[in-house]
Amino acid sequence: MTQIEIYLLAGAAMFCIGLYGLVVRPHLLHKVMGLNVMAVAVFLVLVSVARRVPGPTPDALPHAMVLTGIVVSVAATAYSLALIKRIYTETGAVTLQETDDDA
Amino acid sequence: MLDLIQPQLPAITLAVLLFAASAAFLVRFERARAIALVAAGVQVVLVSWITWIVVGQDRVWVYTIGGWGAPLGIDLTIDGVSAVMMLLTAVVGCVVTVYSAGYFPPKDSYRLFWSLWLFLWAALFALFASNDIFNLYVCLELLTISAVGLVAISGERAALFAGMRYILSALAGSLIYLFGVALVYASTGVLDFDLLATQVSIDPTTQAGLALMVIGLLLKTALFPMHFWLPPAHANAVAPVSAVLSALVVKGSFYIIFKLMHVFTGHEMIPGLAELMGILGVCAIIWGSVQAFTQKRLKMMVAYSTVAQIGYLFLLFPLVAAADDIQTAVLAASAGLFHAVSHGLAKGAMFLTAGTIVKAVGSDRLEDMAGLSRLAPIPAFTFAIAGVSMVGLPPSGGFVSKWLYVSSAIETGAWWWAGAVVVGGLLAALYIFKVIALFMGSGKEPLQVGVSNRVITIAPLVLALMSLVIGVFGQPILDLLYPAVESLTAGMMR
Amino acid sequence: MNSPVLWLDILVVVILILLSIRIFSEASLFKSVVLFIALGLFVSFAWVKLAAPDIALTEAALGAGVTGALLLDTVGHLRSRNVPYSKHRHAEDGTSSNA
Amino acid sequence: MPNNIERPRRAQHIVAVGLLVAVFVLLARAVLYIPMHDTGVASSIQDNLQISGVLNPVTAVLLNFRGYDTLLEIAVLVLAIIGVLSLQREGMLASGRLAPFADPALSLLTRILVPMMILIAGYLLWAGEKAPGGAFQAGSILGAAGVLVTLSGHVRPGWLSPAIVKIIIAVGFVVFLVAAIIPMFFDKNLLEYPLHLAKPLIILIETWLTFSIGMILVTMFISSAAPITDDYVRGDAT
Repeated sequence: MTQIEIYLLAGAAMFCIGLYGLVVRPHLLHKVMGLNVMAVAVFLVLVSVARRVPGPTPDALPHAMVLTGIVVSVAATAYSLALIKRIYTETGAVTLQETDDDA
Repeated sequence: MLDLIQPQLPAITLAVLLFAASAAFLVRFERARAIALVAAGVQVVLVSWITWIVVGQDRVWVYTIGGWGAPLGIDLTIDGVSAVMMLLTAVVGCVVTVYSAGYFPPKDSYRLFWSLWLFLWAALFALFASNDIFNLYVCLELLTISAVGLVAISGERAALFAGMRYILSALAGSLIYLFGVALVYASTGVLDFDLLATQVSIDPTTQAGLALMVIGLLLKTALFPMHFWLPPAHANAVAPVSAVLSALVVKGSFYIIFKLMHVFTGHEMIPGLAELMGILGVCAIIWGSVQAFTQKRLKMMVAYSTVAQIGYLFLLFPLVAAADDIQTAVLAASAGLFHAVSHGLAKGAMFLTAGTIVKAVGSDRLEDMAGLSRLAPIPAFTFAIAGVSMVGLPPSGGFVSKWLYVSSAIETGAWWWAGAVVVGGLLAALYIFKVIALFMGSGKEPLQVGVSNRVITIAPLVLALMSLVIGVFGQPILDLLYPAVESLTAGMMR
Repeated sequence: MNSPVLWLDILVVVILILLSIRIFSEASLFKSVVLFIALGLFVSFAWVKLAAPDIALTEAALGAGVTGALLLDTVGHLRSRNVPYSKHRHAEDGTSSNA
Repeated sequence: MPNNIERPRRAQHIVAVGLLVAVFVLLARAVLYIPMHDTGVASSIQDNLQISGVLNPVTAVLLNFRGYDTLLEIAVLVLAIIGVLSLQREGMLASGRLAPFADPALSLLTRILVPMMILIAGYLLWAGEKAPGGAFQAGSILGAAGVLVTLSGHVRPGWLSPAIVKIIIAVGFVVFLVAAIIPMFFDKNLLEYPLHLAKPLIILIETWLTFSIGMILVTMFISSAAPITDDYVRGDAT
């Protein structure tokens, strides 16, 4: 197994773990962290792919994609957390299970 | 002067929206509203110009940003189909902007609506123009955050929860899509659609990449059974936002799926994918219609109707895959794309007029709206016209797309898809006529209707009439678009 | 194959996976967030191993730093009794996180 | 600790884990089939680095070759902060609930740290052209300095008027957008910097972006949703 394959597999595993946090854990904060772990997993795959280039300098395009992705995911996380805080302030809820009143 | 502007049109159109969005962020409500109205007018002019060039001269407009060109840089590519989607966005967007100007009280609490809405518009334009799968990821995120921001802007309890559900699903969809992009880049080394078309080979990495991209997008476009986030988000948002989400935003991710299936010859890359999407589409039609029929709130009903109508879009894929010749395939693809446009107009009208009705009646409950047609005839009439297109009665746009679907299903011998279209139409008739009958009837207690202003009464009617007009002029529109659809469909055939 | 460098990679990856599992199996929200920040720092190590120092810097600053701080702030918010700001000021310990 | 979160029922939990393991197997198969030879555009980036205006290939991709992605990415960041602001009640901009700690140690630390942080931010910005670093790293350090200054009570949360805060938030994006359309006046495409202008334009964009990113981060911290008026004393929130 090569170095690249190790990180690729780690990316695949962490994507599923993040998905677990998003889908199974009810607390909104866990869900947001799940999304962030999924994002890190995808970034691992991208950076591993960049490392295939022989020589000391990896492919810069996946690196740029990851840097863009990090900023986008920080922005999305910041908004999600603001929404969580607002929901808590308005209703005291920290999960989505307390919402069944819109029928 | 025009010669100087014309080559730069795509960039100018996008820049106008982005500048307007930034400016609207910095100023007070009235100014922001004025900026949005001006930007909306300018958009209609610029996008009509683009459409005229692309469709009229039958060319694919490739705009190389930064002058690099793919694979190093990013290209914008506007063909007939994306031009039509842009024009739909501009028309619905313009009406929504005018409607919003009359809908929101001039209070600063809704000041940021204008900026978020202009960013959303910019995201849609960028999405329809983009020809690069990673750039599309950024466009999708721009679209998601502006859409969720708009859902939550009212600050009401249900809207906040709906926004939360929406952002979690949409971000998950984006990340699944991005994983797919990573795999596709790993196996092909390119991100540009046109280069991908020449580079793809069938191997496990590319297959998984395409599958992930499609799954992520299906989640974002809310195809059954991944529609769970849509009804609360679309129903609990303020009316102009509901209209934009249902009429335009879900079409964005559908459009990307359409392009992906073309570029990757999707049904060969993943056998059964086209049929699976068709079956899910049928499930969406039935489930969405049944749910719409049982709803007690008007906007919830309209939102479930969107779930059903999204299903029709996905009948396109199995029908194109099953087509023996290019004419039949184009027929099926035109059906889907025509449906995207006619549903965009009709659903936009329906949600806007629902907002007008809710505002007039002071309640979203259907039982409170009995007898509406006497006291607020225009909104009730608008709802009926939009409903006609939703059901698919002639001469509406909905009729044309269903007619095309049925014809192509019969041509290909896959008549059961035609059955799904007909059943869907009947189900739609049930829930639409239930509401219309309610409007025509009389309620337990006399209805109190607060008179609302003329803008929010007339604007939805304009959209509803457009959904009829495109039905009347269906054939010329289809003839005009034939070459563009043909070149996009060729890749999806067996 | 079994060079020490590769063992280091395996170690990093195992820590990353165990940390991510712990984040979601942890009962205490605060501990989850701390583990998440730790994950961000260890990922930076992985970036360095993969010859991506620019990403390591950004990840440490934004991924672990900003996201982590925002998460901690949210945990603090969700734990606070949500008294209005005016009353908050009079309490000795308004926003500090109490682990 | 919030204890109203029920652990998911055991059977459902096992099904979910089983499904995720299946997903993992599929993903693992997909990543292990990735060809191990270089398929990307690395060589093309190296070839064009000379005319990109910067020496660091990643910066060249971010700000020149694929500057359009970055432009939209900044739009996402600005949009997120607009979203955060839209979630607040009226007049909360830059006067959030953040209660300053009147802690002398923190105050002293701030006096020492903040000037250093500003220096580091300046260095990162300057170094970004040829080494790792750039507007985002510099901006996040500037943002951290801003949060520290506010937390330690050296600066009242509302000392900058909301209008100025908003202008600083937007200025990076607007400067980028203006720089992007400048080439269009010289018969070039969007973001098609002329060779001699590429470097100064990129430095101009990065500098303004640094301030905007710093301000965006500070605003994200100090503008939390305002607590509502009545006391919410919840059993699960202690």
